[in-house]
Amino acid sequence: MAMLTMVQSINQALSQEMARDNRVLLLGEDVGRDGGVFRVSEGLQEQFGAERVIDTPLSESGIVGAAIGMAAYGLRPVAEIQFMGFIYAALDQLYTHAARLRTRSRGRFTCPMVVRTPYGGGIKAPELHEESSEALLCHLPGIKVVVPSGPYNAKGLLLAAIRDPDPVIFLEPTRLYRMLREEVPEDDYTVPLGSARIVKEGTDVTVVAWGSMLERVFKTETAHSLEIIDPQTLTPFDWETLLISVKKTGRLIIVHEAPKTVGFGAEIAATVAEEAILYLRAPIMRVTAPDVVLPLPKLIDHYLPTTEQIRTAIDDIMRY
Amino acid sequence: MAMLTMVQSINQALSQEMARDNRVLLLGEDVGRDGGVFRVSEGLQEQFGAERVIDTPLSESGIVGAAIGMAAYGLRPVAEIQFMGFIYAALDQLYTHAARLRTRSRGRFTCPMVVRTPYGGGIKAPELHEESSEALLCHLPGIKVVVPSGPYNAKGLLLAAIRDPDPVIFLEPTRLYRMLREEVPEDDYTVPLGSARIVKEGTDVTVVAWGSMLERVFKTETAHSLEIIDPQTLTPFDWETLLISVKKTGRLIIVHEAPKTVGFGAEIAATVAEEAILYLRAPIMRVTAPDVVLPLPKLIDHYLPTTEQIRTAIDDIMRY
Amino acid sequence: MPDQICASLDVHSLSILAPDGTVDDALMPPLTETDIQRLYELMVLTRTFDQRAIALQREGRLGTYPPSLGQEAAQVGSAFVLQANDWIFPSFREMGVQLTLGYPINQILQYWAGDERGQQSPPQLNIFPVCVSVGSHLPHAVGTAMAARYRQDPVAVAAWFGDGATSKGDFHEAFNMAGVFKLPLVFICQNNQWAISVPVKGQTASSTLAQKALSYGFEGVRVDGNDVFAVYRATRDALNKARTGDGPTFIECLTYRVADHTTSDDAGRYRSADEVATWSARDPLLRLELHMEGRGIWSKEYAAETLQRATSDIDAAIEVLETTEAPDPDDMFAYCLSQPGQRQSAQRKAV
Amino acid sequence: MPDQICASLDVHSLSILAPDGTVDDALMPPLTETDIQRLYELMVLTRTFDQRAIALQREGRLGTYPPSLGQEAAQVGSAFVLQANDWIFPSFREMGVQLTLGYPINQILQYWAGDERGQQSPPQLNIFPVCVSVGSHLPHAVGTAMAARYRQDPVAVAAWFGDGATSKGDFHEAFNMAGVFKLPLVFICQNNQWAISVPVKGQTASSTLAQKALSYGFEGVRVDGNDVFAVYRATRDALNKARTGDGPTFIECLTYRVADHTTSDDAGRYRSADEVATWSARDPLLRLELHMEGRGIWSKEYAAETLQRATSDIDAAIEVLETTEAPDPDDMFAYCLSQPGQRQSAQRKAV
Ligand SMILES: Cc1ncc(C[n+]2csc(CCOP(=O)(O)OP(=O)(O)O)c2C)c(N)n1
Ligand SMILES: Cc1ncc(C[n+]2csc(CCOP(=O)(O)OP(=O)(O)O)c2C)c(N)n1
Ligand SMILES: [Mg+2]
Ligand SMILES: [Mg+2]
Repeated sequence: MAMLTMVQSINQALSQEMARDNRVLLLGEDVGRDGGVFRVSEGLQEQFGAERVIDTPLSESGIVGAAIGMAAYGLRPVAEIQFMGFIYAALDQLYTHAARLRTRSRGRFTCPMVVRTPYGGGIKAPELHEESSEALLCHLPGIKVVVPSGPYNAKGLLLAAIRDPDPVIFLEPTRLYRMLREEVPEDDYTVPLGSARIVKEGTDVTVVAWGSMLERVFKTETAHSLEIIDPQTLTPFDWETLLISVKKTGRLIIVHEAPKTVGFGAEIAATVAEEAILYLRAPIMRVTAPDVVLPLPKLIDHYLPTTEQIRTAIDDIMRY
Repeated sequence: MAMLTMVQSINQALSQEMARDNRVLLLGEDVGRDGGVFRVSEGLQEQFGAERVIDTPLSESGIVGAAIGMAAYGLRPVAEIQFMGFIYAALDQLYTHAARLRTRSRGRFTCPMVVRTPYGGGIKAPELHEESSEALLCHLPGIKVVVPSGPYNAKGLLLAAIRDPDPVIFLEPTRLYRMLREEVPEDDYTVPLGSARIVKEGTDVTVVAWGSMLERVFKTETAHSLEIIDPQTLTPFDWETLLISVKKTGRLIIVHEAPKTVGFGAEIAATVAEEAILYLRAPIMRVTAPDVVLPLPKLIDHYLPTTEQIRTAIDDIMRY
Repeated sequence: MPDQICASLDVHSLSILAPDGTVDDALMPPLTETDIQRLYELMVLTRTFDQRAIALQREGRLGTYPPSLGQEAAQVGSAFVLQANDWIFPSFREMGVQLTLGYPINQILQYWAGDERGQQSPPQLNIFPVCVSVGSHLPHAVGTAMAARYRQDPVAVAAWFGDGATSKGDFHEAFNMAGVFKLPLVFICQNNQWAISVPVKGQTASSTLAQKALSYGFEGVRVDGNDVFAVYRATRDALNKARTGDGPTFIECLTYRVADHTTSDDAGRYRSADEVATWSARDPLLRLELHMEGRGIWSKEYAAETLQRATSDIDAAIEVLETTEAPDPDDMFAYCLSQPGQRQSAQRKAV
Repeated sequence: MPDQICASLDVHSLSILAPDGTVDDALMPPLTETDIQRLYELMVLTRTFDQRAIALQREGRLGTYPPSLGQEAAQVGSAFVLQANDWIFPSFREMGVQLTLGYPINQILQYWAGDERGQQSPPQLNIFPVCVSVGSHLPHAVGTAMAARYRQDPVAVAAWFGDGATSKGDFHEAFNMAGVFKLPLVFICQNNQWAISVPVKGQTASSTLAQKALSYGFEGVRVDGNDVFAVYRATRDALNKARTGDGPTFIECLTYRVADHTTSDDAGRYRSADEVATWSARDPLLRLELHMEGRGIWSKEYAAETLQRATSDIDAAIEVLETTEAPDPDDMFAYCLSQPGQRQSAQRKAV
């Protein structure tokens, strides 16, 4: 099996799915001729033509809005927002329309589209290039939110997302794009949406982390036995897997790189505090960015959660 | 003292503050000649002129963006978004700019503006007229979010918001606009941002609710002793007041009309599960809308939290 | 260069049917008398529907409702040219468009009664849900046109919106993409001169809305929106262009919102009775009647019959509306996602 | 009506300085020789800065950097007319604008090194932070112009942006509001013909960008963006208009992005070397040198001196940059809100 980076595995997923299903097409800024600023769609315009790998004007709302129209018509558009920091202009289309089309038309029109976007910090890029605002996409019902954490699940989750009948936001952790290599089967496979993955079994503490924070949790050295969960999909969330784990370990730490307040970690903590509090031996801890504006590169390392902070949280929670 | 509705007390606050401070001006769709679709700015254009009570084109992003420019220049703009369901197109301006201007310019430019918008459900209006998406505004740092719950605090909070040096979103519970009357002093007074209000002291359960849900909590008949907290400001939140109360009662119910997942209730629950779990005698419960798209009027009563659901939660939590 | 004109751009305006009922023969499209009667009947249906809807709202049987009075020609005339397989993106005031295309009357009412089932377009029609968020449906029309072209389907796309919508960012992004991709798309603006209390002069400083198309490299035309033949002709030409791959067109129908913005509005607060009277006198229906009378295809009896038919169609629809069982709260879950997640499944049981 | 022209709209283009260095005397603005030398020196400074910034980036001392090579005339010529109390809204590639207005060189570098302190405009200037989110700063310019007018301050506002920005909704909403409120505002587009890999033809189907102003009821003009006199003249006229209450102007500077989009880009992937060579030959600096030489105000020595001065200014700035202490992580809290909330205060202690 080939050892691929995440850029390569996503590219492969797109290429294979386009070959398999002619309803799939790509649109976005610089996705065609240039192959995307991270080269995720490299070679696809040559392979499938400019009618299917579409360089659009610089119009985030228009891109997502057009994808909604395409999806309603019966295609399976995969739109790219060049960086997550530029998705804000498309939130109206996502909230007002993508999320509601099925409900509003009572199923007459649906919105099977994917919006891919590079996500997260740690690449020392200009402002708005390191956002992790997943929580904003998880609150309003009708959209699914997927965050891969490595080349293998990136391919399988993306194939599942494209085939899903609902709108899916696919957040690609930029820091991992070329950092990790994994064995990625050439074959067609999906990783189902809505299922978490227990990445490592353990007995002392359940640690939930997604995207590039999962890698950071793995890098954290500790003597304690961690049960590490990668949700893979934030909405719909796999509560069952999480609750079973927390009931077993009695301790929960959530790590995310977004600011703390109303981050997705809050939902995880709240759900556990509602449904499994009697099993807890310790407070639920969150290791997150502080509630400040994401800084430019010189300060970013003081903003993103560190292995040090994760270790401290583990040590703290084990004191209970 | 005059008994005023919330529409009247907000109108009075605007009028008095404009008379006091010539940096204050209003802008938005239909705020001038028409006095706002809810008549909140009635009479103000006559009083202060069309240069200060500005009817804008139908451009939510432009309205908020222009308010940012005015604020940076040194004015104190109060922008209106006609209904919260139309704020989504302005989120880019809020997230990318209003929230970050102070940080990005290291204090050289600031953004002392207020964005007012009718908020919440229960008025049997068309789609997008009953949204309660406060959580979306609480996650990204740099913005304050205020929710009045009656005519009295509406006036005092709005005056505080206009005088605040930071951007403030002011969410006006539409259902309460004319439902409640309270004594509202003609005088100038502020209700400070960032301070919760213990509306009713009690010993059994702490119930947190804001906006029009506070009214619903009050309407709920129960034999148990509730300590009812109205946060008034969601960000920055008055954690101290909440934690003291929860440590006293050992039980916490949060009521909000937004969907459950990553609603602001999640943050409250998570914080308590992190900082006061050892004081809890029961799971933290949330009474919220379900995680579905906000329905049209025929189904809205099945969507919004009811006194029945609140009572059930109280009964449930008292079983622990 | 040095100082020279690098672009010269003209905007045309079109009118065919004069207020006295006479037509410009050179421009009159080849409509049969049956066609003309059909146009008339649809305009009467639209107006009658409007009156009944307002009455129902007053009785508390509908929610807030946006009248279309005065815009019947601009709506019926433009929708009349479309085919069943075309894709239609209305804003919220285009009851005349829906009626022309045969959207079930009871469903239109059902929607305004606050029931999503009213938005479930029948399978033979591709009419998108009414879009309350002004202008935000225009990018969908763009995407649909891109999809139709990609599929090589012989489909055109038409989108309606108001003068207020021209101020929204999505209007711009959609128009621009339509131009870049030369899409089979017709944009139809109902310039009824008001966006709630904001007159079109407060909406934009451009002297026509039609000229906004020039920004995007395609044609814009202003038509007399109270002249059903001009609206018909402009839309027909635009659709022909769309169907033959010659790209999008922007049609500005200059008309007037004779009634209040909605049943919750009081237009007397912000505009003069004189202005309303002037425009009421330019009634599109009256003008068409004069024309038809001149041609001998209109009579008082025919008018009465037409009204009678409209009324009974609407009566029948109201009957259906009022005998339809209340929506099932479970539908909130059934239609949110293709399949509810773990959490929604639990919530679903609780409702 | 019936079928007639209801609007006739022209777009002008302007050029003064020919590639051979000669000027159109009728159009040449009354610049003193000192002015012209100052323009030249600022263009040299801009180009030298650009080269040094790229070199610093290669050495890892700056982050991603967007070169302005080829756009010096369009940037310096437009900024030259502004006054210290005017309000300036740059996009991210306008180093020439910042340098012309006297923004500290070390701060420009500091920003591209990833340090917010570089964005703290000195008190005597009103230069907004560089806006990376394309086009989203234009509404701020509108609001500022509204505020200045409300205050009756004799202030004009100028905003710069690229061809790509013209596709954004915020461009439209801002332009439209500027027209409606007839604001003292100049919009300056650097049409460098590329938005990363998308050529301007992929950005819009309109034949000029200038004509987009017609949608908003104000004037648009296209100038040769590699001709510093034309850019100067158009901006001067537009600012005069703004200052005398005659409303906004849109200036399209037709120029070319000679270098890669940023130091992370490889333009060779999407455009031909030929095209780049053609435009490199239209170098704005070369053209100005020829003109000045013809007038006897340029010599090799003067050029060398000018370059020397630019280099030493930049050297000094780099020195400041590199001896500036690292930013304090506490600044994240100090500048987020006027006062940290309860939660931030706790987090602040933890950093
Ligand atoms: C994005 C958005 N902002 C505000 C509103 C509130 N609103 C409803 S209709 C309307 C005016 C629309 O004017 P126009 O586009 O001319 O359509 P008309 O009502 O005249 O048919 C406004 C401001 C809305 N529905 N959507
Ligand atoms: C809203 C937004 N979308 C996407 C990007 C990514 N991006 C950065 S520059 C650029 C192209 C900008 O083109 P143009 O406006 O012509 O300016 P130029 O780079 O040519 O100076 C893009 C797409 C961005 N910064 N902002
Ligand atoms: Mg209108
Ligand atoms: Mg460009």
